[in-house]
Amino acid sequence: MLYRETGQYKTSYAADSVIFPIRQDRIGVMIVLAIAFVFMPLMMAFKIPPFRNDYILLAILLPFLILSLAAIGANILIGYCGQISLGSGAFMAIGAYMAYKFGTGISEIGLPPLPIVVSILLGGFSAAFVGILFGLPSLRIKGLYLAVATLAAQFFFDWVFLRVKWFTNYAPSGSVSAPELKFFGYLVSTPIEKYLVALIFVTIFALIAKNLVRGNIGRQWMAIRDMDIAAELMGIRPLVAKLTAFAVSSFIIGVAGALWAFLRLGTWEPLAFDINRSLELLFMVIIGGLGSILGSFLGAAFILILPILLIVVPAEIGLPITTETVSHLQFIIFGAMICFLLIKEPLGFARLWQIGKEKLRMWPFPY
Amino acid sequence: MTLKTVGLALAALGGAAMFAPAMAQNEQYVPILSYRTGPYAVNGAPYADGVSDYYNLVNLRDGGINGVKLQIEECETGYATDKGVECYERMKGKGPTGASFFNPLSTGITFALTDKTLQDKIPIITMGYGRADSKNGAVFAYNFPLLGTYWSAADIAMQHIAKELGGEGNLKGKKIALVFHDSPYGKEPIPTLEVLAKKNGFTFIPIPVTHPGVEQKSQWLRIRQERPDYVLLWGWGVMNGTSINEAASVAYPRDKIIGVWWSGAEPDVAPAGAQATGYKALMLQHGAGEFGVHGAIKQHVPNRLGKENFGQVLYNRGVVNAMLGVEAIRTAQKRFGNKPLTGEQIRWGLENLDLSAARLKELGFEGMMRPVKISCGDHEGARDGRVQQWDGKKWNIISDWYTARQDVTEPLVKDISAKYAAEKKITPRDCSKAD
Amino acid sequence: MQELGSFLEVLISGLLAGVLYSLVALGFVLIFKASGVFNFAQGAMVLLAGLALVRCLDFLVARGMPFWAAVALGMIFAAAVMAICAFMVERYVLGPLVNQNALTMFMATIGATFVIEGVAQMIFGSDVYPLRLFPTDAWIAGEGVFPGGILINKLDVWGGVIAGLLVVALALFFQHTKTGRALRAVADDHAAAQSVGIPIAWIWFVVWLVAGLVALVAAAIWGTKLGVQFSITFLALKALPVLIIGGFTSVPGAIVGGLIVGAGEKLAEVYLGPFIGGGIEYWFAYVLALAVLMVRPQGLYGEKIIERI
Amino acid sequence: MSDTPQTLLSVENVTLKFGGVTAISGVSFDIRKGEIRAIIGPNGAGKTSMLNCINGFYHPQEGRITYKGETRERMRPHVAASQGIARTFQNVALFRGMTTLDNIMTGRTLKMKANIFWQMLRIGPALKDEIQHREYCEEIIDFLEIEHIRKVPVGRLPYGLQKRVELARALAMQPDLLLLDEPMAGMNLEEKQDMCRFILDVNKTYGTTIALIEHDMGVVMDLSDRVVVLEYGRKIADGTPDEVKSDQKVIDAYLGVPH
Repeated sequence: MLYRETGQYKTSYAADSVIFPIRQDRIGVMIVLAIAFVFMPLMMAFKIPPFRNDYILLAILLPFLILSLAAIGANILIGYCGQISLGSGAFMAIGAYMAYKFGTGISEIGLPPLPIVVSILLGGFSAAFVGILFGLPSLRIKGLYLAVATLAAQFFFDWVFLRVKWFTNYAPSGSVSAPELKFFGYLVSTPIEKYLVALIFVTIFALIAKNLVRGNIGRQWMAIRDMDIAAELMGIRPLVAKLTAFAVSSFIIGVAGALWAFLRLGTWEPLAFDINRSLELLFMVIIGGLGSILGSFLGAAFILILPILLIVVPAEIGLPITTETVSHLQFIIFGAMICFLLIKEPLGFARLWQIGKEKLRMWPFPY
Repeated sequence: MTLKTVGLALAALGGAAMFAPAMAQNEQYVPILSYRTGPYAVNGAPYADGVSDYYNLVNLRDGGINGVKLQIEECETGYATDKGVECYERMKGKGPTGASFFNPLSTGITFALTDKTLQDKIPIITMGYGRADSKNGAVFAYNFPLLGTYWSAADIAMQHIAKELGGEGNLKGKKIALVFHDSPYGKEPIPTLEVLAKKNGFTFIPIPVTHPGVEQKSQWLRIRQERPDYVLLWGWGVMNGTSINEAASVAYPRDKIIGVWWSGAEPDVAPAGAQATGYKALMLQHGAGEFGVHGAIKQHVPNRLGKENFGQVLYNRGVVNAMLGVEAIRTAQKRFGNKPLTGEQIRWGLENLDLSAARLKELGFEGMMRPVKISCGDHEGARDGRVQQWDGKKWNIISDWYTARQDVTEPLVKDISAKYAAEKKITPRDCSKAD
Repeated sequence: MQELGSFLEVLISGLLAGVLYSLVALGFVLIFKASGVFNFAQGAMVLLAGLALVRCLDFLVARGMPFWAAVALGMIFAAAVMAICAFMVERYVLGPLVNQNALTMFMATIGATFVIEGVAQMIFGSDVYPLRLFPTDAWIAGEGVFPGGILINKLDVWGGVIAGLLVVALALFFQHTKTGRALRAVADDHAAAQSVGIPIAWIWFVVWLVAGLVALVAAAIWGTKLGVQFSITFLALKALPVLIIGGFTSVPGAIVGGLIVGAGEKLAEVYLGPFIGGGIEYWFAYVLALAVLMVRPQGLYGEKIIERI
Repeated sequence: MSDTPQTLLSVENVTLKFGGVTAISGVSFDIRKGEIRAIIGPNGAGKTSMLNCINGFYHPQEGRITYKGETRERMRPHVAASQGIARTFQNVALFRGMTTLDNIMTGRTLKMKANIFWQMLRIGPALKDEIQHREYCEEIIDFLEIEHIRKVPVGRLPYGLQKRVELARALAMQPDLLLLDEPMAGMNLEEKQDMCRFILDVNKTYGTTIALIEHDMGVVMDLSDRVVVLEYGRKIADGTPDEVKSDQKVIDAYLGVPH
């Protein structure tokens, strides 16, 4: 009864085309944002359970936010534009390493260390640029062939960041550390601050992504995804639509990569962005729901938290099995859960959410 | 899928988050980062068995360290950096006083944890791996690359080659190739080898192998063409066995290959079978075999994990690693009292760890290792190594002890740790005043 | 002469190494051809087959059975394991997903990969198990012509011969058996095949079984090369460029793709690698594949898609 | 139709081959501004291929197509769209993952000018675009009586409605020339009557020139001003419905010999 849109009349198309046309949704989002921005930091600050220590913050919430952002990026390309990519990890790496280069200054061209926000955004733009380059083949190559072809980007950049010393400022081991995290003169060091920085980035980019996908460009992407020939006959230029998708997607993934490196890892090597990361992002997008911004969050949460639960729960309960068996069981259960979810709901969590909402709208009457 | 299922899943999730087990108050929490799955499980499992068995020995035989029991927990990293960081975050605050220390057993995880441990004040012990410049305790207060860094390893290997050639002078004009795992781990020895190449006048050829190293034909064909006098092998996991196999197929003499101590265990030579005969590897002090401590484990740990791998190289390394940690806690207890200690206190214990030959004998490590003494300026503690050779059945020690020459590695340590300090805005401690 | 000799050596080793990739790629092709499923689990299947083979073999040899008899029994045991695997995959993963889009199926096979890897290691252990079915030393050919001769690895030659036999066997199977023909019909059109009474579930089981047997052959060779261990699953990633060069649906394409990738990556590593830092073969194979796709978007032997509306 | 008929599009001697198969050979006809022109013929006569040539999806090997007085070289479909050619498809080619409204809005793509940065923030020109074009689309929605399915994903709609949405999407482009490929295939009588009404209304209200392929002869004869008949890729007749109806070749080939 609470979730009803009856009686909410729209008097203009502007009002009808806002992100959340239903009042209850708007209130819900406000509450979520309030919790994320105000209550959670307060609870953390006062160490109220479950925030006894910064584990949940650093090992769950922070990676969740950053990977959600990356998943949004991947979803734009895969879910909205229908171009399957297995190279997302490479674009995270480009974002991370270029942000590092801009953040520590490029002496060859006399560029001083840039402010951190600028560096992160430039990391994103670098990724977008490379994304456009690697998007060009998508005009000819389609479907799974394209997916495998994007692995070229993955393996090429794995190698570039290992081999080209310029990217790592000539560190002998090839491992690099984030520059000092000064945001507008404010030094970010505690977990809460890192969390808030990530949260701000994610909120802004999620909003931007949502605006894009429900606007003209988003419709072009989806048109190309659903039926590229018909789309072209409607006047949509596949070149422009696909390349903007590659650019926007890579940009967001690149920013997420920079955040991952700076906020989460601190010190990293190319292995942090290897093929497993790309597959993980693909999982998040598909399990969460192709073509859904909300789904990106749900997918990220699931893929991130499930393995952790699989480790934590048996340990906490104290199951009398060897660690080796536990590790193998984690593999098995994780894989089985993925298969189970795909079979039960191939459209992902976003679809479940939608069904749930529709049911709620009817509630308590079944029809 | 029904909504009910989702609801249940969410409930389970919430339940798990609330779940907080009761913790004993007089226990010292010791986390173990291990990998028993994935491509490096072959090497990770025996090591983790060794660590775990030794901790259990301390609990079962001695009732802990001076009455403080060890609370042991293992976390699977799969050799993946982000999983390792997650384990670290989860475990660092556990137990009455937080985690004692971490042994990441992965150079990648070590790099990722280095900044964090400084903030959280928890030491990381990287025995025989990790970042070589962290030997400098003045900058890296919480890193302990015990018993030898890769720079030391490279120098020891070159000393052995010089000896086989009949003196350092004979290195002149020789070709030395380095076949390495293309990662921060494999790249670590390069600066030292470059310095030595300049100093001794040999040609140094680095040849990278892409992770995971299942295909090395082109690398070894290159070696067949270059015909280096010696090949140094810096591999891990499947890469080692493949290298030896490929060496055999290009007929490169196995006894001219010297592996680092992570390329010198039983799983590394097993896939190559008889073809590995003659292959040499450095020893991180200890080798394979059973010593006093093994008897104690057999006697006091009924459910020991080490079975087929009991007494193997990596198992023994786990035992040594665990012992150093335990002794560091014991050392710290002398100053801070026989109670659970914080990471910061144990850091003091590590920095003041002094294991004499007599003490090692008492602990059952006689014959396995030499005395270790750690100080603020020297977090490595010892830089001794020997060379062993595989005879097709077992490893035989074929050399006397070498000690890495500080004059070779120290300038590099100074230089690169200073760079790190500048980058991270760390003011190095004054080691003459460190307590 | 020395130059030419080493060039030939690299080329020949590369071609032969490529054929070993083809062995893994063949499994992909079979499954894609018959069911349109891009089977990421092929690498895990090689691991499972290898572990089953080597563990059974070791078990029997340890109990005094003659080596070759143990090998034969081990092969049979491993084949049975692959049959169970094929059955389970069809029954519990792909069967319920029939008619879903290709991406969902692909993801499901990644899920299956985790399960197979976990189960295989839990049952058979996660250590490294040496396997010695083929000689691994080398011939030195043409020593009179080239200084130092040309080195040819015997294992690679065995691999080449077996891959050749396998392709012939598969061709015969597809052309001359009832199941093989039914399989081709299913590949052409699922619905139509179903309507003329070809049982899809059975066909899928057969094709996964055949892919499992191909995985077993790959495991025998690669296991000899690397020792049977988890890392063998990484072969899947080396087989992918082979696959796209050849085309997802072509058995001969897998072989040709293997030859191109093998020769290309080895020559690049040896002749180009030293100038740009080495370790390039991994991505070079993919870039090569990308280049081929730019010219032929369905691979060299893939079926050309005519766009219509 | 004005008194001095003005040619909007002319097809001259067009030949299209796929490998060895000739789909269209030497066909010429023209479409006049404002008329409803039907293209009929048995299955496989090359009707759809003809439409595909007209909007640039296929490129004929021989012959010329002149549109608005301009003879084109190889042209990409999106250029045809930008010149005002819209179309619907034989098998519905809607964007299945999108709602009715979004499908129709894609028809306005070419008319939306706000750049990506405005779109990111959805303010200024981007928001103006959205609202202005939404208004236009709503007009079409009213016109075609599909208000109730505005926010339903088109994949869930029945076939008849999908065809109507497709027409709406084409209309949203404000085309000068509208190509309809079997707009009434698979519809029942009532739906067909609706669709006929819509087509005539479009032609009258917006003055849109329409070329349509249709099998239902009754519909063709009622709707169209002129008819061109194809058989095996050749033109066999061209003229008003009455002329064509009485043409012996057409009767033999297509309508069948009367009993």
